[in-house]
Amino acid sequence: MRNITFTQIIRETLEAEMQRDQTVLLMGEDIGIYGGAFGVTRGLIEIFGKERVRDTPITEQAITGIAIGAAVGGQRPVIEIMFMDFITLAVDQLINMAAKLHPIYGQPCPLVLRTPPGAGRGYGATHSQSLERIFFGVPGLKIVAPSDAEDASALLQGAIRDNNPVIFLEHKLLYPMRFQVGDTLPGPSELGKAKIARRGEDITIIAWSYMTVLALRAAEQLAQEDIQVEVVDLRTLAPLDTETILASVKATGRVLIVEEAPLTGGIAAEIAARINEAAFEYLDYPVKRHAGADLPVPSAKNLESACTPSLESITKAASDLALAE
Amino acid sequence: MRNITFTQIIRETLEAEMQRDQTVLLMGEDIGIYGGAFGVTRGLIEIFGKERVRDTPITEQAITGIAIGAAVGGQRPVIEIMFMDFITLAVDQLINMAAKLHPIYGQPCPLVLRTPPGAGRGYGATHSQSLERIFFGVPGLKIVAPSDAEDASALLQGAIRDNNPVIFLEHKLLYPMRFQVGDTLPGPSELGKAKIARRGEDITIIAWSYMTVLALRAAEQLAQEDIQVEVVDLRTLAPLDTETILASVKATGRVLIVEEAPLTGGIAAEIAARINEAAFEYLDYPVKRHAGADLPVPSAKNLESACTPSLESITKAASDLALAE
Amino acid sequence: MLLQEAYRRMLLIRNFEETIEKLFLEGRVMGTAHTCIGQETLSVGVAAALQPCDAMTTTHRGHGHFLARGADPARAMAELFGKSIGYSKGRGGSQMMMDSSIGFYGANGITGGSIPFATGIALDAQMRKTGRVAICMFGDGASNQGVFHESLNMAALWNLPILYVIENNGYAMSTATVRGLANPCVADRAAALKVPGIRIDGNDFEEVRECVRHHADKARQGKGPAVIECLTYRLSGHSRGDPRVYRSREEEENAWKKDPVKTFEKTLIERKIASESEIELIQQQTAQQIEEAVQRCEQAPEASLDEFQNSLFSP
Amino acid sequence: MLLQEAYRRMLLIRNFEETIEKLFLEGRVMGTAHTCIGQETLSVGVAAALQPCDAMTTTHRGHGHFLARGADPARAMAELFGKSIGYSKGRGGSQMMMDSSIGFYGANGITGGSIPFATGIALDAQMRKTGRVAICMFGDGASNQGVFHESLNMAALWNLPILYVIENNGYAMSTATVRGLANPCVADRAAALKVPGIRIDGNDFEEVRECVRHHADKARQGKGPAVIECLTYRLSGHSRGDPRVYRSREEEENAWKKDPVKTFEKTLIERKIASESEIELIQQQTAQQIEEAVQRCEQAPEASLDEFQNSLFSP
Ligand SMILES: Cc1ncc(C[n+]2csc(CCOP(=O)(O)OP(=O)(O)O)c2C)c(N)n1
Ligand SMILES: Cc1ncc(C[n+]2csc(CCOP(=O)(O)OP(=O)(O)O)c2C)c(N)n1
Ligand SMILES: [Mg+2]
Ligand SMILES: [Mg+2]
Repeated sequence: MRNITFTQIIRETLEAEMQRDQTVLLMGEDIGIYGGAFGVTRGLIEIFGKERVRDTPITEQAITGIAIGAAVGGQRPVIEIMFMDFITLAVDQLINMAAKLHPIYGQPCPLVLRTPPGAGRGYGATHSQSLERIFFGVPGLKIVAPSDAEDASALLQGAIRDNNPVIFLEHKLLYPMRFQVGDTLPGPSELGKAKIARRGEDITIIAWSYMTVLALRAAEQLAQEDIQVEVVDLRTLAPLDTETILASVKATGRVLIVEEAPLTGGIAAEIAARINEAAFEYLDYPVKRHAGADLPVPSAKNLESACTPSLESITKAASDLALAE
Repeated sequence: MRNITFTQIIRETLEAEMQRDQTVLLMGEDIGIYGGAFGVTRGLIEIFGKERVRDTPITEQAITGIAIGAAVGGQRPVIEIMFMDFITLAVDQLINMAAKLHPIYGQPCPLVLRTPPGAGRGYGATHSQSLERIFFGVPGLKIVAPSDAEDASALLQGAIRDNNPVIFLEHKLLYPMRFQVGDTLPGPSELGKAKIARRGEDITIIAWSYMTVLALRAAEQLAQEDIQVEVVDLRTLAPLDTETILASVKATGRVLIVEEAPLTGGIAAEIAARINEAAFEYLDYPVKRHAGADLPVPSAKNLESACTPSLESITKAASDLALAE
Repeated sequence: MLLQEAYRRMLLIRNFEETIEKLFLEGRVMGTAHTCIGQETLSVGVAAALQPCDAMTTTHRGHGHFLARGADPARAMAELFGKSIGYSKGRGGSQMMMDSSIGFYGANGITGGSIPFATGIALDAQMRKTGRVAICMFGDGASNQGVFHESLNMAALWNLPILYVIENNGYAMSTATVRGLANPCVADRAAALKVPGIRIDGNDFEEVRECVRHHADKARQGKGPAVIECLTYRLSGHSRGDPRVYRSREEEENAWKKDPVKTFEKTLIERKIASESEIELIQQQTAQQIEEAVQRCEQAPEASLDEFQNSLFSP
Repeated sequence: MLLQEAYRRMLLIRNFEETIEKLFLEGRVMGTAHTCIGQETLSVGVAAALQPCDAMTTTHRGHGHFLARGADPARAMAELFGKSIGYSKGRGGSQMMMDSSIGFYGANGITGGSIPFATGIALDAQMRKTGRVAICMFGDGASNQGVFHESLNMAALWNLPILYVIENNGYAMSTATVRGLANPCVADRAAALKVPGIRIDGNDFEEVRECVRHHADKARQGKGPAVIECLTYRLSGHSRGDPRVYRSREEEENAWKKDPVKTFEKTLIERKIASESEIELIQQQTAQQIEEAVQRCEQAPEASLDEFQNSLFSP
């Protein structure tokens, strides 16, 4: 076992995949000598050269479109969009091109787009958004959002080997976090499977990405108050693993869905709707969503904390729900 | 009273607003002499000249960004994005700029973006999408989606006079439809109010835009089978009029939400979630969503119909729900 | 490509497009289509310059390019009929078909959408050293989309084997080139990025073929991208139902007098490459080919919903 | 603007930026910031050329432009402290502030995001005949975003009163201009659209001022847009915590030797526009002004959640 950061395992995974497969190609702004804004690709240009670790101009739309073309041509590009907020510039290429290639044109498109969502660093409204909802439900796109290092590695391998466009979320608060991992990297995981990150019978918390980290901490706190929380870590948002969700909800009868982004129109709404459709009679209590405020992410620390789910707010929401009559 | 098309009333409303307010400015591709791809602005360039009815190059991102700047400068721009599918190119400007202007910078941004969503004409996967979900829940954006001519006029006036960015949906199947309207245009409507388009006690159908048209027709058919359907026409998606929704649902206890776009991650999910959160105990039966297939919109007629809610499929879904034990 | 064969393809395209316009009028096909009448020699001129391995992308107005590269007209037309034999199994329609086996990487309904895509194909060609050149066809209107400049910059920085071939046909829908482009010479934009920019007569088959061949060869040798602006004229309306209020009938008539397919035909006869009777035979053959294509489309089974539902993701 | 006043503003900016870097190191402010050390004379040169009614937009690196236009340093700095007195009431941070009352239409965290925005402000100016010129400041890196070309094309077509002023500071984050731009001369891009494109020494205050004034006057007279590329150098790192591995310390030292603020100071003394003691006085005054700004920030109330929650929509 070793103790390494999320950043480190992503980097090792990229390196291993690039060693394994000559067609894995990295592209993005300042990913070469700078190593990426969050340092994830640091050192890779020295190993693989500037052809396979391509610094690009600041052109999110073209980066994405070029990667799609390269994927159809025969590469397995892994691109980095420096902050998820900038993916807004690539929406056309992702929705109108990447997502249509297989179902309409019959063309595989093995593309991975890595990008960090999330607030918590005071970066302000255009560097802190969690915009996975834009792509959630777009037929033809997959979305992966791991919350720990082993999963991140296995799923990144799975994403790179998948023949479909995958948006791979690396929450910026995960990067510096340390995790216990095996001495060698795990094997690739198939996309689309949630996992029970913690067992419990009183209430289910459903979360993904950094919110799972907070949910697990909340569960620990609540265990001391004798509330046993089951935490479902979605890991993949699209396709969504409804089966695992329903099994947990049917067992506990109470469910809290945690989402960092604003409440309205979030992914939590879809999860809630599916639970209500398929497990209505198992529910002791209406499904609860705990999400960000319906406001842009502000930069001031006090505002930012107030507008985003926190350990305290999740713990309280879960406890309220567990104890509700 | 007179009988005119949806296209006609939009055109008259634009003309009236431009007469009333010198700062109302139209911009878009081929909106001048061509009159827009759907003919909505036909004739306006002759009345107002090419300064106020501006043909633009094919540059959705810049059109939107320029309109945002003009709005902050002092105009009230109304831009046309020829098909809603092309709004994907303007996502950055709408989400990262328009939506942030008031809450972060404190600047009003009186912008209206008119665009036609919707399938039904065999135009294929990049000319048929209903992409309002991309903007639904983005704090700072309003979304209007009328289903009849009077509302369209009143809401378009409301949108133009609103000091916030508004996405105004004109479903392409509505354009040629005829409606009974008053001899003069209605006054402006405030955004954010749903309406009960038809009263009924057995079941509530919630819909917007063209789906309301189908819902009303379904309700008529079901009335003959003695199923009394209440139809809530949302008209405005953001802000969402939860109050009107809940009042209707509490009265009928059964609710079907109809959405043209793919089921997963749709606006119907949010509506369902809100109903479950606030009216759980009033429900006789789990909330039902009836939506498009989780597939891109195909062009072949048979596929397209099978993938989109139709009069038949809505009638059946409503009837099943009304009769369910 | 022999000149007779080139002529056959031009005629095939012309016939295909006219047939489609008729089918729309008769209500026998659905959706929309953008025909390339007047631009056929350009399509064939480009195709004639390419190697089989080369990759071409196109736009909403792509039938001509596809047929020029050797597409089966029945399978292309079947997309308009929404039939299962279509290149996209009836799912795509006129604007969304692809056949990578003949180096045709697709039509695209988003104006400008295929520009970075083609650039990516060129990137793959460079990485895998396949000797392939990517040919990215698009219009004067599309050249205004910012993604053209983004892509061209990267192609130039990285020396990618790609040609951006602009069909400047005078209009983007109703917008005359001079009203859409501050500088109506698209080739000038290349200079801004130190890329060769060439402007040629797009209706001259041989000029197009030679120019494309020359620059494709250079690109193949690792000398990077070029922008080739081909001047042409769209004789048809923008799409079905276009009332063409933005230009005069007189202008159109004058353009018809210079119909490039007719001009090419005359050249063949003058140069004695084909006799009048050979020309006539080709005309009959293509007419029959198109007629058979229509029949095949009508007899073909409808698009399959089942198959479509199972096709969302690639295995 | 008198030259002494220009110097005062340059110093104010330098001081502001250095103070912010210190505050970050000390952990007293949060988030991020991009300082413009080395580009101060450029900011002030542009501002000195403008009329009060003119509108300026900027980027992530905008403190200098804002202060040059007369912003209150305490209110600008308060955005970094997240305090209620900030220009965005603490909600925006370094990259999101605006004060239209002094013609400053905002910093913007999206590289290139303000380019169409500024163009729209120019469109409004033209429509309402306000005599205003829009000045759109951005970097060499941002010039690669396609929206620049889209916007420039429209500005040119419509003859809008706007200047695109590019601060070519040699780098976009870690990417040297020659690695990001196929043609590292941004001004050349203007020619592609038949817009005047001028390249000047951005560190020469008077050259900047004269050039901007000249083209602003032309724009004001209805003669349309221009692109002005100002060559400069970012002496600071890209943002806090930038290890600057992409350039040598030697390169930086050489650049510091040509520090434009120091150069300007020397010129003032040489030309006897200010004496050494006057310079010293200005230095003291600006240092004190910044110190007071920090104090005001620290004493100011926190950003108000209540107010923020009620501010989503404009009434
Ligand atoms: C992003 C986008 N914007 C607008 C359109 C609508 N549209 C389709 S073709 C066209 C004109 C294209 O002009 P040009 O590039 O010159 O090609 P041409 O039609 O002349 O072949 C327009 C505006 C579209 N399909 N996609
Ligand atoms: C759309 C977008 N892409 C990337 C970034 C990250 N980023 C911020 S500044 C910057 C470099 C900008 O370079 P340049 O335009 O030359 O301005 P400079 O920093 O040199 O002042 C980058 C890549 C961003 N903020 N927005
Ligand atoms: Mg054209
Ligand atoms: Mg720079």
